[in-house]
Order: sequence, then structure tokens, then C-alpha cells
Amino acid sequence: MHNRIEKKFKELKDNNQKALITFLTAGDPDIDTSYDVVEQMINNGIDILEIGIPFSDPLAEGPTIEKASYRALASHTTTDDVFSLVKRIRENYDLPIILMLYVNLIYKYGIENFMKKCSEVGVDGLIVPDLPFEEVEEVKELAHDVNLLIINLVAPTTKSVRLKKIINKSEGFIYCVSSLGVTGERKNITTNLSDFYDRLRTETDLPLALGFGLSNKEQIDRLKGNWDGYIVGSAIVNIIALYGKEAPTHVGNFIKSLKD
Amino acid sequence: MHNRIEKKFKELKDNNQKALITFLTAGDPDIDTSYDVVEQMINNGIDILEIGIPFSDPLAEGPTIEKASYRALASHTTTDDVFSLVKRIRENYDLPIILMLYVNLIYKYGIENFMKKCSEVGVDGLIVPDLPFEEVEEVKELAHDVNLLIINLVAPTTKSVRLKKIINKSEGFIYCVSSLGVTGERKNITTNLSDFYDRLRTETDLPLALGFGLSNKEQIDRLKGNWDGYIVGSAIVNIIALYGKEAPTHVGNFIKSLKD
Amino acid sequence: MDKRFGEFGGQYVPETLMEALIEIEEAFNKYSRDSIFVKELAELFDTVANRPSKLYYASEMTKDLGGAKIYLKREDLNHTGSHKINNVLGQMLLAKKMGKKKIICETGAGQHGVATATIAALFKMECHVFMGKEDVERQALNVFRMELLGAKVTSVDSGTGTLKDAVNEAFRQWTREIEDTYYLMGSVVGPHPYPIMVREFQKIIGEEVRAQIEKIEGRLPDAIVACVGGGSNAIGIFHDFVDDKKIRLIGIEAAGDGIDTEFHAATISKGSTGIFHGMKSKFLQDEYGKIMPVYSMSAGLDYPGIGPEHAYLSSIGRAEYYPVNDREAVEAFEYLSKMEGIIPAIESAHAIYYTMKLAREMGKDKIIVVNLSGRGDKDVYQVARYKGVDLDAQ
Amino acid sequence: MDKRFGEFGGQYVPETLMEALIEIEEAFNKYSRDSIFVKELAELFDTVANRPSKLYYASEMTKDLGGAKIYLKREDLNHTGSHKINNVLGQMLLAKKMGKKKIICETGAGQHGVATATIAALFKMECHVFMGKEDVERQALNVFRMELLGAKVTSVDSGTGTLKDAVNEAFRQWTREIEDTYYLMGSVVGPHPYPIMVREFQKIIGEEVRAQIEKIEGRLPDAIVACVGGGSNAIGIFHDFVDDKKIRLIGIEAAGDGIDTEFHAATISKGSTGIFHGMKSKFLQDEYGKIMPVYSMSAGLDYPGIGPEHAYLSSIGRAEYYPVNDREAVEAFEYLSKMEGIIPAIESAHAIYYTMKLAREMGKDKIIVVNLSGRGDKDVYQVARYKGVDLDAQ
Ligand SMILES: Cc1ncc(COP(=O)(O)O)c(C=O)c1O
Ligand SMILES: Cc1ncc(COP(=O)(O)O)c(C=O)c1O
Repeated sequence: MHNRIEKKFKELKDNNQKALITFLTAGDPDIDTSYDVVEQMINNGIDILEIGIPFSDPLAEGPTIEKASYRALASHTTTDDVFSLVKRIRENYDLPIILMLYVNLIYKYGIENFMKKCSEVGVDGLIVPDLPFEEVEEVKELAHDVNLLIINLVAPTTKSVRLKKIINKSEGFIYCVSSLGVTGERKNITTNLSDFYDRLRTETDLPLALGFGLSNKEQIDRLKGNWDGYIVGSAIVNIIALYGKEAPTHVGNFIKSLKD
Repeated sequence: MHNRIEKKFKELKDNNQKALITFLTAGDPDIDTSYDVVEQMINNGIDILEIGIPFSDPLAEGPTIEKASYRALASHTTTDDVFSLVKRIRENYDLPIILMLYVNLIYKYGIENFMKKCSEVGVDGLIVPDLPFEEVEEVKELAHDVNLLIINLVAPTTKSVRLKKIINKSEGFIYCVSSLGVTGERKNITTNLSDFYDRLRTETDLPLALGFGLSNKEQIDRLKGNWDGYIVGSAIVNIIALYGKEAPTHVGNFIKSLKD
Repeated sequence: MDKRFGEFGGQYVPETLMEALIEIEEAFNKYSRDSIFVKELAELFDTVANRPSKLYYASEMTKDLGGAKIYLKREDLNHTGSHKINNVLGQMLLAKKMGKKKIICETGAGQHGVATATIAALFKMECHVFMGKEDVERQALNVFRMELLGAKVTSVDSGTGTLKDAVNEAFRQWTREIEDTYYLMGSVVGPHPYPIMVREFQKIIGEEVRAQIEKIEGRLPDAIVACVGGGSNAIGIFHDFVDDKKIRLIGIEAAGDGIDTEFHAATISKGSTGIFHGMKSKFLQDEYGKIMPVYSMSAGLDYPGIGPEHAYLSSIGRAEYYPVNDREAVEAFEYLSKMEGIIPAIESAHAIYYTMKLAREMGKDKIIVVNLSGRGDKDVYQVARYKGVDLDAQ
Repeated sequence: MDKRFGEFGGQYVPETLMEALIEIEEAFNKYSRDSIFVKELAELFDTVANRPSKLYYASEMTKDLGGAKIYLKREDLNHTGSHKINNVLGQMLLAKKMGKKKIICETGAGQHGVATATIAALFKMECHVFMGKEDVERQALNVFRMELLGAKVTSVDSGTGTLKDAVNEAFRQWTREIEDTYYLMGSVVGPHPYPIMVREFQKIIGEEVRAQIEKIEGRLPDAIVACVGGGSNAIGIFHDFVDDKKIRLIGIEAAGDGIDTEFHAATISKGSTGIFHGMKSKFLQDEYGKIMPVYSMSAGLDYPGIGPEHAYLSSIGRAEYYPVNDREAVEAFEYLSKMEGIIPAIESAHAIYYTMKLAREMGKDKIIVVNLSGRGDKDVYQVARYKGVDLDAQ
């Protein structure tokens, strides 16, 4: 023990605080801007950083993050560029860093190689949207060798039998999908979230972070009561899409508005 | 006896002459012009006049006469208009007049009615391209009642057995198709015409008139030796197509050139 | 062989064509009784045409209409997509036996042209197809199919640029090369022996229906419905049942914009007896016998005449003929697509529409068989255009 | 049920889809052993799909090439014009048993979309088809066919606007309405249980071939050839023969402009192992695992992956895979049209081309069976354009 993610959640809990986890796609619109965005996020008080590696076919994403992926690929961002970005961040900051990426990027890099590299640059965890619980073992073993956590997702559709199994094998925190569909901002979240929370909480003491569709402070405030953390992605990516290289300060302001 | 057609061929034979039979489509471009064309033809020495009644679907014709048909229909020429034309010609001239028409025009007019009308206005014979020997009886009987001849056609493809039958039942003259295909001028007539003539001549003493594709004096002169008459159609229709209402004198000149 | 059906039929063609017709008649007489020919044709029906075609119980349509049980005879599943292939196989085999090397034909919707080009390719015959200019436009898909199959397609712009003009032009061309060319007529029209010959090659449809419905239902149907252009798919399904007097035989003509307008092709409903395209039959013509321009959105029904045997069956009251207009045909086209997942040829859709009406009027204990003469892929562009959808913009 | 073929296969999808896949797997396990389901499906194969499809001896092609005897398995004569209908009937019946009311699917050439829209119409299911923008353009005929059949067609312009992007988008849509919607996958690709399930519904092709060739030739063929997009028609005809080790099983991939260019879709020839679209298999990807844009003029083969069972059969040497490029496919498209009067789907034309080469190399005593997976009506416009003919101007 202990991984930075686990430590962060413990620390927040001890202070009766919620984790603010924010996402950006690395290389959107270029790697240097991504670094600046990250600094703004950190300086404005985020707790955990989630960095997406761009992929040609991000099929779990809605149009917002999908387009970010295409922009990042257009600026020729590779997995190695993302490792360099993480390395640069890690040289200056100690917050937990999670990579979000599609399984093929790990597989093609060579799973073991990939994990080694993560460990070298200071990655703390991985979120792999197309690697469900049933297929995770092969990757997880090699991740653990280098003290890297694999964050499981659960969805409102996940049934009890599997939910138990998933939760039993979860680590760090559980990424709870707020509603059906792909990533993206949502006006209304129709899932009954307090039922969802209760179902989960009866099964585990692990931190529960809510993601998919969170876009502003009011929404987050409304949900804050229960969850241990909330993940904001598309709302940030939208700002980056709008302002491009000028995005860092705008993202900083947005994060500040969430924290106020 | 005798029908004008028969008399004309006898008269020509007695004088060792060939019959010049000329064709036009009535009503092309209008009935008055047709009358003037006919007068020019007669004044320049044709022996027999063949008048086509326009039809919507002249499937035995090449493009020249087909288009003449469409032009005549465009000026609303009906079968009754053609009868009036014949009547007007007959008031002034005594040469044999033959109508060329498709069988449906006869049938729809009422066969008996049609024949009566022919007789009234002074028609001497009918050429019905889509009424072959096998189907002619019904029409022929009613034609004979009013001393009207039905002119049979024979083609290079007509085989001996049928040729004999057709010739045995022929009257007036035999319309000998010079070569395969539809009406229209031809540069070359590939049928061996002297063989064709011989085949016919051994079977009958009836006048043999050659048609389809004759377009100028040299061509006719070359063929003259044997045949008792020649039919010139598309070459005249072409002049009418070219000069429209001004066609009569041009047709007259053309006929003169054939006679010289 | 009798050249006529009552007063209808005959052989009204230019002398240049007569010997060829006689030759065909003789060959047909000989080979249609020749056991090798019969066997070869049966084999071609099986291996090439994809026969027998299924008799399909249209359960959804039957349920939706709430009346008679409806069966569809699936000629649309034949190779090349319509009943036309049956006749083409018969005549092409005959032409081959006769030693012919060149085939010409007319086509309306293009289905006959495609079938002819297809079998000409297989039989290694030269193939020349005549198609009205307007039909070339509305059936562009079929034009390229024919060309792909190696056929020469001539667009005919004389007259009205539709099927009748294609026939005229094909006849003209035939007279030019009569000696080595076989004219492969696409329907039960034209001079004898075509109406009989084409019927004989199409009657397999009705023969199969008899066996199939006997097997499925244990009895014969109460009514048989088919669209009528020249009338080959209708005669094909009717023929075997003509002597079963209790079975209603119903032919559906194209009423275009409506039979009370000038724009239709409803020959039996609005035509009169005449002589055209080699046959005495019913035609749409004016008082002087001029053939009238006709109209139907369906290229295969857009013809001013009808086969002489239909004129005869109508005259003796054995078969009934009713008009169905463009709008109704499009409705049935969409109805069958959505109801059974079968896109019918727009020609066949005319028969479907009438069946929709008829089924509602008949009891649930009654059975209707409809000839689904062809598939509608060739028509989707045109129906889209009819409905105001611009496909090119998609 | 084993989720893998050797190392290939698996179930790599977002959590949101997992329960749906499990539900489908359980239903498939249950119903594929249920005698009523089996009987109903057999009946649908007969009455709706027009099965069995004929095994056609291509005598002219055989004669012309001078080598092995060639037989064509005529999946092109199925209702809707390709093998896709077999799988659609199987899955749609399953979806119905599962109580689903909505169907979504992807389509490349549009044949799977048309088949799905067709059976959705018949089964009264709501149907939503995703199709790449580029495919919408090159297969416009099929788009309107689907719409006619009542389906909603969504043109996907993300990514490369072809089949893989249609799959992405269909997956995305599925996650949004996972609870009442069945995703009807069109080939032996995607997460378990699709590759097995689609194979089970397509294996009828090979089973029929076995019975047919035994009957005609008294023996099994020496080689079986099929084109491979996702691989369903190939698996369908291979499966029954996998244990007959002497029979060569040959899959043909689309080489587009050539496998030495960047523009092809030859997954086995040029790809490497990866994980995408829910499965571990072979993919065209860059060194980092980014999926590469692929190209083939054939929309149905224009896919950067291949079914996991093919990856497996290739890895153990049981099946062979070769590339055929656009030019060669067009040559075969025209060859078969002119030689046998059969216009093949441009997908199938890839298999025909390889067969032309193979037949010449094999003795006259050998037999090749080719899967003619679909008909080419949908492709004539595109081939015309490829050859520089402007059809709109005609
Ligand atoms: C599918 C289809 N049905 C019907 C017809 C009409 O012809 P017939 O009346 O000879 O069956 C055609 C003609 O092209 C056709 O293509
Ligand atoms: C006619 C045809 N053949 C083949 C294919 C390729 O698919 P598969 O490899 O799954 O058979 C398609 C796909 O659309 C198709 O339409």
C-alpha cells in the first residue's frame, strides 16, 4: 500500500469531502495545451485527474469526446506522447492520475510493456471502457505487478448477481455510470440515482464516484449528498473544443465555479 | 374489267414502257401541299400514284416515311381527309390511284364502309403492308365488290411454296420488295435482283413492280431491264421533308429527272 | 395450330416477316412435342430460373385485411427477378435448336430485356434489346444490367418512346436481319405463334400453383389475380385453371392517372377491337384506328394493347379485367413492403391493390392467389420520385 | 458456451452492454435447443428466405476456364438477394421470443440492413439501421429499399463513414436504449455470442451444399471459396466442412487498390491481432492499435476486422485467406455476368475472381464450390461509375 487513488479517497473521507475528478483528452488540440489545461485544473483544486488517450473508434463516447479524440489524433498524439505528458505532470504534481483508454491500445502496446511504462511515468490507475469485468483478469494481473489499479464501471443495468461479483473485485473506487448511453452532457438524468446509490452502498464500502452527463455545479450539488466523488468530462471537453489553445484559463474558471 | 391499274400496265406494256409509281404521305406537311405535289407528279409523267394514309405506328417504314406519317398526323390528317384528297385528284385526273395504309385503319373504319368510300372517291387499289397473304381474304372479298384491287407484296425471303400461292392469287401487279428491311433509300441493294426477277417471272405474267430503296435515276436505269415498274417513295418524301410547302416544284423536278 | 382465340389473334405482319413466323411456328410445333426439348426446358426451369417458385402465404396481409386468405406466387424470386425468365428460357432454347445466333427483343420495364440478355449470355447468343426512351429513363438500373450482360440496348425515341414503339422498332430491325435473327417476344402478344407459344412457356406458373395450393389447402383457390400488360404473367397463372369455371380469373390493367383521364393503359376497360402489332385484339385507339398514346407509371404495363387470348377470355366472360391507377399501385407497393417485407414490382403492385379490395369483400373461408410477377428493386427510384423524395440528393 | 475460438473472440464491450449480451446468450442457448424454435426457423428458411438455395453448375465458366468444375451456391436468389437473410431470420425470431420490440443494426453494402428491415416489417418490429455516409452514397438503392420497408436509416458520418463507424454508432445507440432493443449483428463479428450465433444461423449454407453436391457429384468438393467481410457467408459455407480436412477452405478479402497500397481491407493478409468491436481478432491497425481507415469499392467488405473464428481458422492453418483487388473484382463481376448471365454482388465477385484463377490451376477432375453470397443489382451503378459510364446522363 498505498496507491495514490486510495490515499486520496481516504484523505477526502477523513475531511468529509467529495472527490472532483476531471477529464480531458490528451492532445486536444495539442499536447502542450493539454498540459496547461491540466495545470489550471490542478491549481483550481481538482482531486483526481483522468486523461483520455485518443482512439480512432471511441465507441463508448458521445459526440463530444469522440470529436476530441479525432482532434487529438489530427495532431498526431500517440500513446507515447501521453506517457510523456503524464511524466511532465508527475514531475510537478502528486495528485492521482488515471488513464482512460480503449483496450486495443493496451493490447497492441503489449500489456506488460504498457504497465511498465505507466509505472515509470507515474500513472495510478486505468479506466478501460471496453474491458468489462469478465475480460479484465489478464490485464489486471500485470497492472497489479506495478501497483496500478483498474477501475471497474457499474451501470444502472448491471444486475445484482454481477454487481456483487464486480464490486467484490473492485479496487480504488467504483465508476458509477449515471444513466444509460454514452458519455456526454445530459439535461436530465432519468436513472433513480438514490436507489442506485443504495444498491451499491449495501454491497461495498469502496468510494463510489458518479460519472456520465455531469455538466454544472447545480447538478453536482443536487447529487452531492451521497456519492464520494463526481467525474466531469464532456463539459470540460466542450470548453476545450470552443476555445482551443485558449482553453486553459477557461477550464480553470469552470473548475473554480464547481468548487465554489 | 377493267380496273385502271390493269389498264395502265397493259397500255404501258403495249408501248414497251415501264410504270413509274410514286408515293407520298397524304397530309405531309398538309393536305393542300399534298395535292400540289400530286399535280406536279402527274404533270411530270408518273404512271401510277400511291398515297399513304398516315398512321401512328407505321412499323413497316423506315425513318423517312415514319416521320412523314408523324408530320401528317401533326397536321391532323384523317382517313376522311385522304378520301377528300383522292376525290379532288380524281375530279381532274384519270391515272390509277392506290392507297397505302395499315390494316387497322381499314378495320376500324369498317371494312365495308372503307371499300364503299374508296369506290366513291375513285381509289383503284390498296397496299396494306401488315396484311399478308394469309390474312387478306376478309378484306379482299369486300374490296372486289367495289372493283378494288389488293396488291400483294413478295419479298426476297418469300419461299417458293408461298410464292406460288401468293402469285396465284395476285391481281393488278406484284409489289416486289427489293431487299430486306423497311422502306427507305438504300445506297446498295444487296439482293440478287435478276435471280429474284427470274424466280417471279417463271411463275407469273402479272406485271412486277420493284420497290423499297429506289432513290435516283441511275439506280433505276440499272434495274430497268427486267421489271415492269418501279416504285419511288422515300426519295420523294425526303424532298417533301426538306422543302415543306415549297416541295411541289422540287418534287416535279425530281420526277422529271427520273423520266429524262 | 389454330391461329386464333375466337376472332382474336392472327398474323398481321409485313410479308418480310411471314416466312420467319412460319419457321418459328414449325419449330415450336416440332420441339414442344419433342421429349428432349421438354426435358431440357424443365431442367433450365429448375437450374436457371430457380423454379418452382414458392407459393407464399401472406399471413400479415391476410390478418390485416380480415377477409380471404391471400397467397402470393413468388415469381419475384426467379433468377433476374420476374416471370419473364420462363418465356425467355423457352424461346431461347427454341432459337438455339433452330440454329439462330442473334436475338432481338423489345422491353418495357426492362425485365424482359434483362431476362433475355441473361439467357443470351448463358447461351452465347448476340442480343439486341429495344427499349422506349422514356422507359430507358425510368428503368435505368435495368438498362445497365442488360449492358453488363453483354446486350446492346437501343433507346427508341420515335412515337411515344415507350413499349409499343420499342416493339415497332424491334420489328423494323427484325426485317433487316430476318435470316439469322430470332425475335424473342416478351409477352402473349404479337402475331401467331407468339401468343400461344409464350403462354405455353408461362403456364408452368399456374401448374405449380395448382399442385402447391392442393398440397397446402387441399383445394383450389376461389380467385386468381394478376396484372396485365401484354398479359403473359396473367395467362401464365390463369391457363391451368381456365376449365375450372368456378375460379374467378382477374386481370388488372394500369389505369395511370385514372380511366376517366387521357392518361391510362386500360385496354379492356376502355379499348376497342383492332389489328395491331400482328394481332387482332383490343387496343386503345381513336375513331380512325390510330393507336393512342398510353400512360402508366409502370413501364411494364404501359402498352395500348393486350394479348388476344385475354381479349377472348374477356369477350366470353371467362376472365374479368379491372383498372388500378398509379396512386393505388403505389399504395399497394408500400403496403406490401411494410406488411410482408416484400417489395413488389410496380406492375405486380397493381394486382396487389385489387387483391386488397377483393380480400376484404370475401369471406375468411375464401382463398385468393395473386401472381407476384416481379420484384420492385427496379422501381424504388421511380416510386421515390413519385413521392417527391430526391434520391440523388441523399 | 465457449466464448473463444482459441485465443480469439471474447466479449470486450462497455459495462452498459454486458447484461444485454448475457441475456442474448442465455436466450440463444435456450432456443437453439428448443424444438419449436428450430422448427419455426426451418419454416422461415423455407417460406421466407426461399431456401434451399440452388447449387448451380457453372458450365460455361467451367468450359471457358478449362479446369476444375465450378459450382455456385446461389445465395443471390434468396429473398432480399443475399445470404444475410438467414442470420436475420434466426436472430429476429430469437428477439421476438425474447419479447423485444425494437431492432437496431449496422449495414455496409446495405444487404444486411435490407434483410433486417424486411424481416422487421414482417415481424412488426421497429427497425433502426446505421450505415456509413459513404455507403449510403454508393448503395443508394438499398437505402431507399430499407426506408420503403419502414426502417429508419441513420447515415453515420463520424470516422471514415463506412461499416466500422456504422457499428460504432449502432453500439452507441444500443447503450441508450438497451432495455427494450435487440442489436441484430450482421456478421460473425462483435462480442460473444454473436460470432457463434450468426454462424449457427448461417451454417445451413454448407449443410445444403453437402447434400446437394453429394447428390449431383456423389462426392464432396475439393475447395470451397467465399468472400470475407466480417465472414458470415464464408463461415456459413465452411462450417459443415471444417472437419473434412481434405477440403480446402478459402476466404477472399478485399484488396481495394492493392495490398501494397494504403487502400485495402485485407485483414488477414496485412492485419495483426487486436481487440475491437467486442472481440479479439485480426485487425488493420497502426503500431499503437489505432484502427486504420480501410478501403474497398465493395461496401460489404470494407471493414478493418474479421470474425474471430476466421482469425482462428487462419492461425491453425485450416482455412486460407487471399486478397483480391477492386480491378479484379470488377473483372469477375463482368465475367460472370457475360459468361453465365448472373450478375454477382461485388462482394461475391471477389470470390469469383479467385475461383477463376484457382479453377485454371486445378484438374478437370476437381470440384470447386463458390458461395455466390448476393446479387449485384445494388452494384451496377457503382461498377458503371468505376468504368467511367455516367448513368445519370443516360
Ligand atoms: C414484373 C412484371 N410484371 C408484369 C409485366 C407485364 O407483362 P405481362 O402482362 O406480359 O406479364 C412486366 C413487364 O415488363 C413485368 O416486368
Ligand atoms: C452480398 C454480400 N456478400 C458478402 C458480404 C460480406 O459479409 P460477410 O463476410 O459477413 O458474409 C456482404 C456484406 O454486406 C454482402 O452484402
